Amino acid sequence: MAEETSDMAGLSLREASAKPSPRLEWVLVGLGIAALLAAPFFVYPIFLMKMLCFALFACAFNLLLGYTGLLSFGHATFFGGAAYFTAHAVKVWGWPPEAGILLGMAGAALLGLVMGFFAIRRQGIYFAMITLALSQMFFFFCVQAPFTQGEDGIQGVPRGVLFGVLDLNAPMNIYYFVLVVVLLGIFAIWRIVNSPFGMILRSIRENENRAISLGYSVAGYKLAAFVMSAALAGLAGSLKAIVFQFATLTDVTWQMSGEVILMTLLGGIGTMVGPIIGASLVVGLENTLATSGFPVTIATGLIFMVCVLVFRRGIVGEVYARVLGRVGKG
Amino acid sequence: MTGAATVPPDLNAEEPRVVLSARGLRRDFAGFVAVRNVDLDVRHGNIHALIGPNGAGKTTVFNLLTKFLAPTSGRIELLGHDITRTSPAKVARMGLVRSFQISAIFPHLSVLDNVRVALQRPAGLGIQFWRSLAALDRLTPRAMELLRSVGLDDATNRLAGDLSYGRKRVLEIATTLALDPKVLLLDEPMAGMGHEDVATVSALIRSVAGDRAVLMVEHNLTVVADLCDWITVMQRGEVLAAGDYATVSRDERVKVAYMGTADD
Amino acid sequence: AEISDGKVKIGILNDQSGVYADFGGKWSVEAAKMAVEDFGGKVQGAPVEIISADHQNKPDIASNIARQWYDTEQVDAIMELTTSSVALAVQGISKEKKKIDIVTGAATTDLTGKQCSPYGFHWAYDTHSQAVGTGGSLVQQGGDSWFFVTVDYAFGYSLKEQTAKFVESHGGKVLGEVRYPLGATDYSSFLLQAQSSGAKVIGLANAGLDTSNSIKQAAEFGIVQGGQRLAALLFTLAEVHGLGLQAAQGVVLTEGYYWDRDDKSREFGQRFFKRTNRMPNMIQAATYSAVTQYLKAIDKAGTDETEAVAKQLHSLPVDDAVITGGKVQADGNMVHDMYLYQVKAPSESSKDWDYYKYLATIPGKEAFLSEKDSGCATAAQ
Amino acid sequence: MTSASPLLAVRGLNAWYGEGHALHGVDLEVFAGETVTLLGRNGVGKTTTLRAIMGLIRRRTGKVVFDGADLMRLPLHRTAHQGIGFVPEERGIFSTLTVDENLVLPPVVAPGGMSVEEIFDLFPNLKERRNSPGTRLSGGEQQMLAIARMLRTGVKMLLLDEPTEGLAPVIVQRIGELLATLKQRGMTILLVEQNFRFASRVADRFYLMEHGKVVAGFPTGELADRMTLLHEILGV
Amino acid sequence: MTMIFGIPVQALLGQLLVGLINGSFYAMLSLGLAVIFGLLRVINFAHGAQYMLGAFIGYLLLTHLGIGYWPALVLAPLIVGIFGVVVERLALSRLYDTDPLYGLLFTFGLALVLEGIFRYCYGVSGNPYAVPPLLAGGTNLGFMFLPIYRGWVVVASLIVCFGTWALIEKTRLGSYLRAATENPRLVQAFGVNVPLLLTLTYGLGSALAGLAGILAAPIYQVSPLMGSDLIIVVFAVVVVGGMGSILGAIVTGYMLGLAEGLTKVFYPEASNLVVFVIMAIVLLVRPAGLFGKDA
Ligand SMILES: Nc1ncnc2c1ncn2[C@@H]1O[C@H](COP(=O)(O)OP(=O)(O)OP(=O)(O)O)[C@@H](O)[C@H]1O
Ligand SMILES: Nc1ncnc2c1ncn2[C@@H]1O[C@H](COP(=O)(O)OP(=O)(O)OP(=O)(O)O)[C@@H](O)[C@H]1O
Ligand SMILES: CC(C)C[C@H](N)C(=O)O
Ligand SMILES: [Mg+2]
Ligand SMILES: [Mg+2]
Repeated sequence: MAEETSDMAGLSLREASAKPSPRLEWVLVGLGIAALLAAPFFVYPIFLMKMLCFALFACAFNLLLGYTGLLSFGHATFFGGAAYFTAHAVKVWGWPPEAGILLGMAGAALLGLVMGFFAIRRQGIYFAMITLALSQMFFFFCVQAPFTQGEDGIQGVPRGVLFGVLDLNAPMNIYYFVLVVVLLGIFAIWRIVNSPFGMILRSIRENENRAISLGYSVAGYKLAAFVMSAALAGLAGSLKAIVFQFATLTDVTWQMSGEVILMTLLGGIGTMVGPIIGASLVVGLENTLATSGFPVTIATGLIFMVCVLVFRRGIVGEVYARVLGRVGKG
Repeated sequence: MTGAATVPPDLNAEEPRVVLSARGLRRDFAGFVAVRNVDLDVRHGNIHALIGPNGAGKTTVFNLLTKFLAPTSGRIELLGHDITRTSPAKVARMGLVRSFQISAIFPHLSVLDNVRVALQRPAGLGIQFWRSLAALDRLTPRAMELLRSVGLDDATNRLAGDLSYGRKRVLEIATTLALDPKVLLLDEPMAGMGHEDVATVSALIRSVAGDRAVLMVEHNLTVVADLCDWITVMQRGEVLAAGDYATVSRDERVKVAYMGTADD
Repeated sequence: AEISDGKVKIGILNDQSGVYADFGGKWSVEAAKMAVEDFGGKVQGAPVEIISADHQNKPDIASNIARQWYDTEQVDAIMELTTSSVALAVQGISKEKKKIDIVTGAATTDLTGKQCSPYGFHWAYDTHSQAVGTGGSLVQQGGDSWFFVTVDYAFGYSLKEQTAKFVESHGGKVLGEVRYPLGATDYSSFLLQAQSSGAKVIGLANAGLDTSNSIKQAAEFGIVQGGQRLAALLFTLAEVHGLGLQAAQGVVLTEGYYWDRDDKSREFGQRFFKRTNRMPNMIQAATYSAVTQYLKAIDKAGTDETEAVAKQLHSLPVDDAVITGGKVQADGNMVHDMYLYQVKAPSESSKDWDYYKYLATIPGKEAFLSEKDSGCATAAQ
Repeated sequence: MTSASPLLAVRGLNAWYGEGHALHGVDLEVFAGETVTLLGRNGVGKTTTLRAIMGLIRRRTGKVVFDGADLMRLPLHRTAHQGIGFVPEERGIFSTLTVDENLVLPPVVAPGGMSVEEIFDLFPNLKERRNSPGTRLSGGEQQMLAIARMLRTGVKMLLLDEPTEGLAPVIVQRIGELLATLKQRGMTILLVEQNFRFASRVADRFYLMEHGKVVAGFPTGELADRMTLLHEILGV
Repeated sequence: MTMIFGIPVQALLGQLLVGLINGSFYAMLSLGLAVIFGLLRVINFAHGAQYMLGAFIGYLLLTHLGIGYWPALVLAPLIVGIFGVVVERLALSRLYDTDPLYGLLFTFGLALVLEGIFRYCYGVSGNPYAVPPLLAGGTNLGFMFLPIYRGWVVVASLIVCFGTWALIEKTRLGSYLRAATENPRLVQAFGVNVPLLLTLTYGLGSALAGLAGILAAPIYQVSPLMGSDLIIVVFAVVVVGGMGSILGAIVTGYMLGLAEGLTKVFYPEASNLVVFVIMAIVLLVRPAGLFGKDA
């Protein structure tokens, strides 16, 4: 039953072994936040907000893949599901945006609980396939359920007034609102990863049987991580519904699940900034390619192949390894 | 609780109390009976050896006791509680901790973190996802102490996976001890160790056995003779003999089945 | 006369690589460019430019692009907008930004109904026109008992329900329905159920590859030879071409344009064919018409200011190389005649792209919902 | 093959695990028909030496010549065909194969190997369980199977990594006898062993390793004289 | 007429037969996946694309070179197999030392590229491929009209599936394959050319997908999208059967085809969910899958 870890296995899906020093990291984070604060004056805000939503989505996904070692191929369920819940609550029930977003998160957590319940029974590739299959079920549910408006999607969702005071229809208001929520979300992920709980997650990924024999209820931990990741992915989806004012089937397709993997892989699995960078690149690329006439799927596919073959650590992981690798090892 | 012991254990000062017991343990694998009718009593403060030829069922008994395998029939009690149907993690939390025959460590964590992970749960730091890692710093002194006691303090910051086989085993024992278990199950703790390490680990086991029970599978008879208070010999899934080393080693059946005719 | 920033810019936003890429795709972009050239490349002295983007069937990408086009690239109008989720999202944005959009590629009647916009227009077809066209007219042709094979989501239901309504109001009967989930690849089971119902017409309430596959498999199981008729509720020339006459023969469908209908349409079709090596379907042709009409409206208004152009679009009759006698309603729907066709057998086809046999004309007034019935709040005022 | 040139000659062998430099220039030679034991504390690189000789470690430099062939240049799957067999420390029994299938898995590389029947005579335990999945055997049984399956292939030389680890004394004894039999048949053996007593019974010569290098080599006859050194290095 | 739950028995038989036909495709595809997964530990996400490729090669051979169905039945799998060999040599072989998930991700990318290219060049509405004259038409079985071609698909898939199964479970080559599955380096150290084995296995698995594709061409539209819809269902089939179990993949393929066929009669809306529902139930009861070994 104890699966021996082959000592011939090379780099696996795990967090980057080389990391910058904490001080440097804080400086980088500070610079990043400053850039984001100033960004809407230079870059198109809608685009920035989309990027931020996907960045949070990718970070939430990375919480599971990078730090728990579970590759979910069904995260679109939480992202898109939460978008539907929020859109429905805000548009049909007339809820204020903050309540709608919380509902979306809660719904995503619940979906995560159900999907996780089945998926954590298996590991590795099996886990990926089960999540894929279950998310496909959810997709079919969304296609058929009346409240999602099927192919049309829930359109014209009002952005509303946050806490009754902040009018989200003003571009700068919504931008800074999204920025704050996304940063909070990413901070939460960072906290979880670098917490005693995160340490146990890591050890489970390393050697499940040993973790059990140390008295940890492995299934419980995995499920908890799964639900947290789902809830945060849901937060990203809810935000997106408010930003774009609609929720549609696109966000629950398996292609969306694939896209978030691409973002994480491209940026660097198991790094904090990687998924953010990956998300920005993918979102930017999709926008650029849309008007270039070059088929987007081909480009996406090629990036996948190149990433996997040439720089598996992702952009950030690769930078860490190149620039800081020798320092980090010592 | 369940009345197997007639006297409340702690009142009986003469015989150390039984902390782990098995009755009529049996396990079938697709028609093959790997363990049958095994009774076992492990006592507080004792080092108990389980020996026997290869394939006798020792590891299987370990797996049954720690609930990694479900017994086909029989009953297991830990500290007076029936654990026949309890989950392995629960059993571990109740104080029954094992090592594995194939070394079990967290290869990509540092040696220090390997031990700290084991210390986390008893210290109540298992689920704090909102606290910083610095919360674990208070575990470091204890972890260092454990590493020092097994001679791994020179490697605290190395990745555990980079240690040699023998030192991985030593690390594994250190993490096991970190849980301060009531009952410690060691599956061939000395396998693959150099002589020096064997001596260190023997001393270590002896020193920790004082206030807990140890059940170990071991082929190194010098170690067994030296360390163990009680020995159960298994053969073909059954208990062949039991007693202290002197008794068991004189047993003809044991000689034929296990010890062989060579020296020792 | 003033043209904002001295230029008229039209964005063609549609699916160029996804499941509906053949429906309009890059050929719609070609059609738009043709319209501009035919118009002389200039309106009110200002050059006209066509830009295009592939929304990949993702509403968020579409709305991102739409906003960017409107806000930073001085785009004056967006057209085509394949698939309903995208069309609705972009129409919402256009309404907010007070810009014109003309949808040719989406089917939902909501565009000119519940979610209509004073600046939003729907050209070509909608689920209603398809339902009336195929449902109503076929009953008159003797197909009075129906069985539906419906794709199980809103688009499928509305196609089926509207068609069933017309079948029944024309005196036909609906014998049954089987709803299959989106993404099915094998239809034989559903077709067998349809076959054993004994209905004279099997209505395919689906679109795209689903329809192609159902038709192909119906041929395999000898359903058309067995005397039943297949009515594809949303099917165009592009897909007939893809399927081939062998499999598609006998299918009945409704389109708003067919190249070989009259001299005018033949002339346009052949010019389009020279550019693209294929004949246009109703979506591509309608995109030509939409661009042409938009330019006419600017010309008439003397400005590209939205309110003025919208006003002209609402009042100008539509008469161009593609559409004859079209009229735009207050809800933004462009009402024009639709045609019922039957796909020819290979033996009947005498030349390339000779695919359809004419069955009937559905007058625009019947084909499309009137502005009173459409449910468009602004139109009702 | 004259006894003057060794069957296996290793010169300046270096090996790395990732960044970790595990072997720092190992030199050793084994002559045909000899049994040579590699001694050393845990982690000095004994296992690594055997794996580097076989080519199981990707990053290695130096010279390994076996029976006139340069093993450094051969792809892994060609090494065995030179007549060298490897029994790994972790045994490598296949769980999806039955005992029988495990036994006949390694291709025969030269004539002169034992037959399956002979092998079963030697290990009756295995015969009893020949249809069970390989890893359902106990640790000791698996060790026997791991050795047994190399005996069929007709290799000239065996690399054995701690064959007695985890084995009961009777079995250890049996394996000692087996090695003696093999030696009589002319098998060349390079053995890694922690069990010094066992090693001293079967070996003709010893090499002593420390820190990824061979630091001493001597025949069994000199064992008594070398006790102090061994004490120092092994703590025996 | 005898009825079962309000459905005439005859109609039911017809539906079961149709289910079995679809099961044939599931079986062939999940078999290929299982073979590849078994040895390479790669979830071949490109399997659907390779299936599509098989069909397209058939179509292109016919339209460009005038090569008909029967030669294509050999050529298409062969070409897809060679394509697989190239992919394995150039890319997958570099990934064996890494986490198996990278194989999944690589093939996912490959699937996107393949699909994208064909979409770009041939559009999405698909291309026709006619049933070969020899198998055209149908026979009336009394309870249904069975196109002869579909009967042929069932027969062909049975032959292919059980042939492959025998190859892997009953031959020496098979035992190499299984052993290499567990510890490729060691098997290689025994003197087996494992890299070659891996290459050929991926080629074989791909060829199986290609074969399924050319068999499917006369039934479905030859379209760039034909594979991506199917592949996820096939994944579920493989999970139900138990990954790595060859026999499991085959039997489950046919079984789920039948189950789906029945659902299409009684509750068609759920027919695409039934496989996933069964998967969920199986996971609850037997996490390792119906034929999987205890994990
Ligand atoms: N897979 C690996 N990755 C990194 N380092 C390794 C690996 N395996 C072994 N090492 C290191 O290489 C060195 C030599 O290890 P090796 O296993 O060869 O020692 P050994 O002499 O066989 O020890 P033992 O008696 O414990 O088996 C050790 O320092 C060990 O930490
Ligand atoms: N999961 C299993 N399925 C089938 N048989 C098994 C299984 N596990 C163990 N066995 C069989 O049960 C018997 C006892 O095995 P076990 O591993 O308990 O022996 P052991 O006493 O620990 O031997 P060793 O000292 O060699 O490790 C062996 O014959 C083994 O083949
Ligand atoms: C054929 C498609 C372009 C129709 C699309 N599904 C819609 O709802 O508009
Ligand atoms: Mg054991
Ligand atoms: Mg070793």
